[in-house]
Amino acid sequence: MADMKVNLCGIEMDNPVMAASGTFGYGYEFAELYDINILGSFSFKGTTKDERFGNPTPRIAECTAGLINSVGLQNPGVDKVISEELPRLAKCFSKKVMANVSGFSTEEYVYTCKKLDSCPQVGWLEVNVSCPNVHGGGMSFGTSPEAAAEVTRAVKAATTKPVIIKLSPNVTDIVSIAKACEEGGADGISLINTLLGMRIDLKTKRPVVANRMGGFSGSAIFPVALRMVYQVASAVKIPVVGVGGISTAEDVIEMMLAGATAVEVGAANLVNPYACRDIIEELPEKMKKYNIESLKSIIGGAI
Amino acid sequence: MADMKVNLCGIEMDNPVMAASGTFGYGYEFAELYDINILGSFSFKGTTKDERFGNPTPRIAECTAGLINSVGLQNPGVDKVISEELPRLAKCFSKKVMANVSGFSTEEYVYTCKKLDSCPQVGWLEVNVSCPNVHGGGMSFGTSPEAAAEVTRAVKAATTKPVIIKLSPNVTDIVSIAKACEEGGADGISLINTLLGMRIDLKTKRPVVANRMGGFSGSAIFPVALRMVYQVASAVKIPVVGVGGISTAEDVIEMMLAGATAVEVGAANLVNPYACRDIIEELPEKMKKYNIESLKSIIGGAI
Amino acid sequence: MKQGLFEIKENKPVTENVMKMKLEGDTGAITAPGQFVNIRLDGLFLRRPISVCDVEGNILTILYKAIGKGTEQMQKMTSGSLDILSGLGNGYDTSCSGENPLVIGGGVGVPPMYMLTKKLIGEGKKPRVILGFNRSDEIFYEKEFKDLGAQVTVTTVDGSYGTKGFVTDAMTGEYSYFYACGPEPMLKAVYKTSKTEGQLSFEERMGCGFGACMGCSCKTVYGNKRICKDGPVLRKEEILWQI
Amino acid sequence: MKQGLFEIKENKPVTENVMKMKLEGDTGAITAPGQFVNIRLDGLFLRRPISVCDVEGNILTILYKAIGKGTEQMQKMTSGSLDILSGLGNGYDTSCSGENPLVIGGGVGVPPMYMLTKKLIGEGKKPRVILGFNRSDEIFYEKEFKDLGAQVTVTTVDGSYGTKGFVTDAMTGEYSYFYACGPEPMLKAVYKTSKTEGQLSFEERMGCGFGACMGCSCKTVYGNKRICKDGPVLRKEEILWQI
Ligand SMILES: Cc1cc2nc3c(=O)[nH]c(=O)nc-3n(C[C@H](O)[C@H](O)[C@H](O)COP(=O)(O)OP(=O)(O)OC[C@H]3O[C@@H](n4cnc5c(N)ncnc54)[C@H](O)[C@@H]3O)c2cc1C
Ligand SMILES: Cc1cc2nc3c(=O)[nH]c(=O)nc-3n(C[C@H](O)[C@H](O)[C@H](O)COP(=O)(O)OP(=O)(O)OC[C@H]3O[C@@H](n4cnc5c(N)ncnc54)[C@H](O)[C@@H]3O)c2cc1C
Ligand SMILES: Cc1cc2nc3c(=O)[nH]c(=O)nc-3n(C[C@H](O)[C@H](O)[C@H](O)COP(=O)(O)O)c2cc1C
Ligand SMILES: Cc1cc2nc3c(=O)[nH]c(=O)nc-3n(C[C@H](O)[C@H](O)[C@H](O)COP(=O)(O)O)c2cc1C
Ligand code: FES
Ligand code: FES
Repeated sequence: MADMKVNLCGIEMDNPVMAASGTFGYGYEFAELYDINILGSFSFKGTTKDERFGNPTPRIAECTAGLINSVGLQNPGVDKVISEELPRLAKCFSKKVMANVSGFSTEEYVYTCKKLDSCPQVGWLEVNVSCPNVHGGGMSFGTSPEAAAEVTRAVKAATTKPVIIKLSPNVTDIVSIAKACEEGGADGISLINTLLGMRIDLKTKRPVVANRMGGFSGSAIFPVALRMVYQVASAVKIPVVGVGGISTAEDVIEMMLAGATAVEVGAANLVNPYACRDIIEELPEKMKKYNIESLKSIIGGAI
Repeated sequence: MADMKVNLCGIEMDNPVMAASGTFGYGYEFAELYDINILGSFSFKGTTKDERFGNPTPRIAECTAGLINSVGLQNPGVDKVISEELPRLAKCFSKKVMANVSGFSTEEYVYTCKKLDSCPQVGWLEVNVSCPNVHGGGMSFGTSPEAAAEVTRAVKAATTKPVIIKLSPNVTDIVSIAKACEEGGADGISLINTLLGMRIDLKTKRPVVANRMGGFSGSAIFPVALRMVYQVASAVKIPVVGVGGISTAEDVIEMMLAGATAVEVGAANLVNPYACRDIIEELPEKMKKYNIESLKSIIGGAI
Repeated sequence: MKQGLFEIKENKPVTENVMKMKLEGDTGAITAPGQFVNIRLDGLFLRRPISVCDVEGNILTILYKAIGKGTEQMQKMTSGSLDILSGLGNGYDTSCSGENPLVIGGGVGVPPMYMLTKKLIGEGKKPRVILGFNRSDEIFYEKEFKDLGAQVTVTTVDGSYGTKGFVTDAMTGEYSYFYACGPEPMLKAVYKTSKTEGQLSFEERMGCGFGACMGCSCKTVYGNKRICKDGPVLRKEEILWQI
Repeated sequence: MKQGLFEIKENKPVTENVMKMKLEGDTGAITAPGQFVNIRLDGLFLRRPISVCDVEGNILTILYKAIGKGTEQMQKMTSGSLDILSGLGNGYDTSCSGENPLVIGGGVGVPPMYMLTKKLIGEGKKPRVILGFNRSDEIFYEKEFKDLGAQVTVTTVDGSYGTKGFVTDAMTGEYSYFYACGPEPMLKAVYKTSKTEGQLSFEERMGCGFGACMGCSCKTVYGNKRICKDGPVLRKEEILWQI
């Protein structure tokens, strides 16, 4: 029997397949289609201290093998997430969920993480450091090792659950940032968030998304994500969650060989709402094809 | 009549379509198939001071909508390029060609550029600053504004032809690097070179390319290239050459709207050897479709 | 919402650029007029949202205008099957229509009004239908609406057929309620001209089409809504115009 | 080199995983045995290089093993046409073969040896052919080579058919020259065992297949060569083994 179990920061998972933040809402839409308890887990929509509408529309642009989104972290704010979304989620998902957190200052990150830390449903805190740092000149927290480490330390000091820092790929040196997070006490690293991309509408001759640029993801970015997972997994001792362009069971295996302990499936959910289910169902067959008895055993196998 | 003429750093071009360095050799293979004088121009294979075999094979990995190459700047060295390749090229190409130059130290860049500067066939020097800086700790010249500016200044001081600096996309802040080059005296900026990517072979469980990682290019990277062209064209006054994922006439128009004065077609040539010809032939029809009378007039139109 | 394969049974032009496609498959998830389907196409990453024009048993009819990569690809299809997510969106609520609702469709906003009109008539109501086009050669489905037994007014901007002007120029007389679908400027004009409550259907670029990505959000009086899941139909009273 | 559409005329298994495909198109660019074609497939970025097995008029025959995405896609095709770059590579030079050349093919290295053998026989030479496989159920084209009039020895690693062992175990007797194609370990063994000059055909992952990208380079006694353009056939004397 194919052994798909993995352990992410102390939490046992039936399989390494999670849905990525922002592409799975709070799970309800998918729960209408299949029992989402088959997932290893999922990371819910990026949560901030206050409610956010996000960016103006249009927010979506199509690309070859991917899409650009400029949703801009629309969410009801942490209080409503805890009072409304999590109880509703409890009805269709009985496993630990990953709480994805964003903020525009270290204090905001701490505030939101602290609140979510007290929710028994939450297994991991996934801290997305791709947001612009309003107190730090607008560059994102995730583009400097110092800023990323600072957020990590602050969140770790205020919480008890495993803290996974989610990194932006739009940097010169991903390894130095990941290492800074590790030194700051991170329990894991997840990567990658979206690549900054853009499309222009030839008819209107204007950018397709209202915000001009946005986050590019989907199968097109897989080689970049895989490379960064490989680089980071080679350099840190904490587990790495591989994200970016995954849409098949073979992609999952490739990511794990590159060093991922678990993976997240993003854009693929949007075009094939059964993507995660299909991948999980296909995994045993592909494991057999490539002579893999246990997924745990292949983590970092290509390093 | 569709007016496709553009002027790149003082040189008139019949159309903005060039072939990108490393994907067109010295043009001969394509000249067997069609008259390559229909091109605006092309950038020949990256040239270094000394002959290079490049990296071990396998050097190629397939990706969704693209490929990874780790050729590693194989070339016969600048002297042979001048004594053998350029005379042979003269027989099938009568326009100015773009000389793509690489180096591992500022002195090497200067040495090679100086030699090519004396060739009447060469119209522009395209200085690829993606190579690791052996004297500067191994990070590529193109990842720091200072190193990029230094190479620019040194090459400019030693040459007379327009110098176009070709930037790597694997950086946090492409604009600061482009601006540093502009301040260093660059006559133009071309971007992007390949994204650093990787693939792993599920059968062998090892990286597909011998060098483990390589340069990822092809249609998959178009949104990243377009974004960087837009950002740089918005920030500098010198012309920008748009490269990355272009495979259709519509891609050319989109790149020009983002701010490109001319474009380079790379990976597309490898899978469709007629790619550049097809694009040039298709341009007038697409210009008509999108109500464009002159390509010159749309440069930066979406900014 | 359901995902399934639908077989192409027919794909014919109704004007130069507008095609009518009949598809056979499991239509069980389609519960209201004004809902849409989301169609996966070869080589294109995102699905294409198209309104349900009609459902009869397991036959789904859609009408679409070929305007870009996806719809042009569809235009060329003669057979085969399509991967479709069906039963998306809220659709129109006919319970509040009153006796004499006004049904207004403009351009590619016409298709969903067909199934709506059919339903209203089925419920014993007497809808008046206004169909707006630019020119006479762009008109489609006038006969089909008439065959349902509806009173139909066609408007053309250039006056080449029917009433000259916009759909709003035909919004005369008494009506109990209104339903509208069409380009945003039309919807805004209808909103302003209308003398009753009503429902309007909106378009937005979509990532998923079923509520997962927040790609299609809009602000309303009742908070943020997703056009794809909480819409595409909004009630007049809740609309906050962005521009 | 020529680019063109070739129509699939036949696509049949010759063993469990090896298929024979006949294609109709402009074969004019194919000038020597040992050349290859590069096939574009839907949804795959890179073309797939496959050796020419035979050319008769405008019919091109290839034999390929289904081992991955591209070849598995080809395996399923029953009709339609393929975008093919033909006439790639240098091919074997038969002018130096002498009277009794040895022709050695292993596994999917067998196909190009068919056209080579045909040419040698056409030139009045008496080639002896060694075809190497792992097991009896992997053998293909033995009869076809015999039908050309060649003397054929089949080797199987497990001894389930023909001579037990590797192709090198059958490289006995006198021969004037040798030609080989097969997996790299086989080529190396043939190189070491051979008592004459010869030509060997290599494989490498390719970007373009026609000399433009330097993706497939190797070092030789005569400098750097591109497997796709200056090869795939190299002469024994120039080979520098990498491993
Ligand atoms: C709820 C809804 C119902 C619709 N119903 C119909 C209908 O019944 N008949 C019809 O002809 N059209 C309808 N449309 C518009 C239709 O979705 C677009 O014309 C179609 O997506 C264009 O795709 P394309 O590939 O041809 O164009 P491209 O311009 O190549 O598409 C590029 C991207 O933009 C998106 N896009 C382009 N135009 C629109 C648009 N107007 N609305 C949303 N996304 C767009 C595409 O989906 C795709 O993601 C509807 C749109 C929505 C949101
Ligand atoms: C000059 C030449 C002639 C060949 N002739 C034949 C032939 O006659 N019959 C036959 O069955 N096979 C032949 N091969 C091998 C054949 O090219 C590969 O089996 C095929 O490309 C595999 O593609 P895939 O998509 O099925 O496999 P995948 O593993 O999915 O392919 C992934 C990538 O790796 C490349 N690749 C995989 N294996 C090889 C290989 N062995 N050599 C080069 N590239 C490879 C593919 O082209 C593709 O780019 C030849 C190879 C070369 C270089
Ligand atoms: C519509 C959309 C919304 C997203 N929202 C978030 C978010 O709120 N927080 C976050 O950390 N990542 C967010 N992401 C990034 C994804 O979680 C993921 O890192 C990225 O899309 C790469 O994976 P993919 O290629 O599988 O999509 C979002 C992505 C998409 C497409
Ligand atoms: C096989 C190959 C070799 C390349 N060699 C060079 C090179 O020598 N010098 C250089 O500046 N860029 C080189 N590039 C980068 C291309 O010129 C181009 O910048 C990049 O591939 C992005 O364009 P594309 O997506 O159209 O391929 C090479 C790219 C490929 C695919
Ligand atoms: S399109 Fe994804 S939520 Fe509406
Ligand atoms: S594969 Fe491109 S040069 Fe050989």
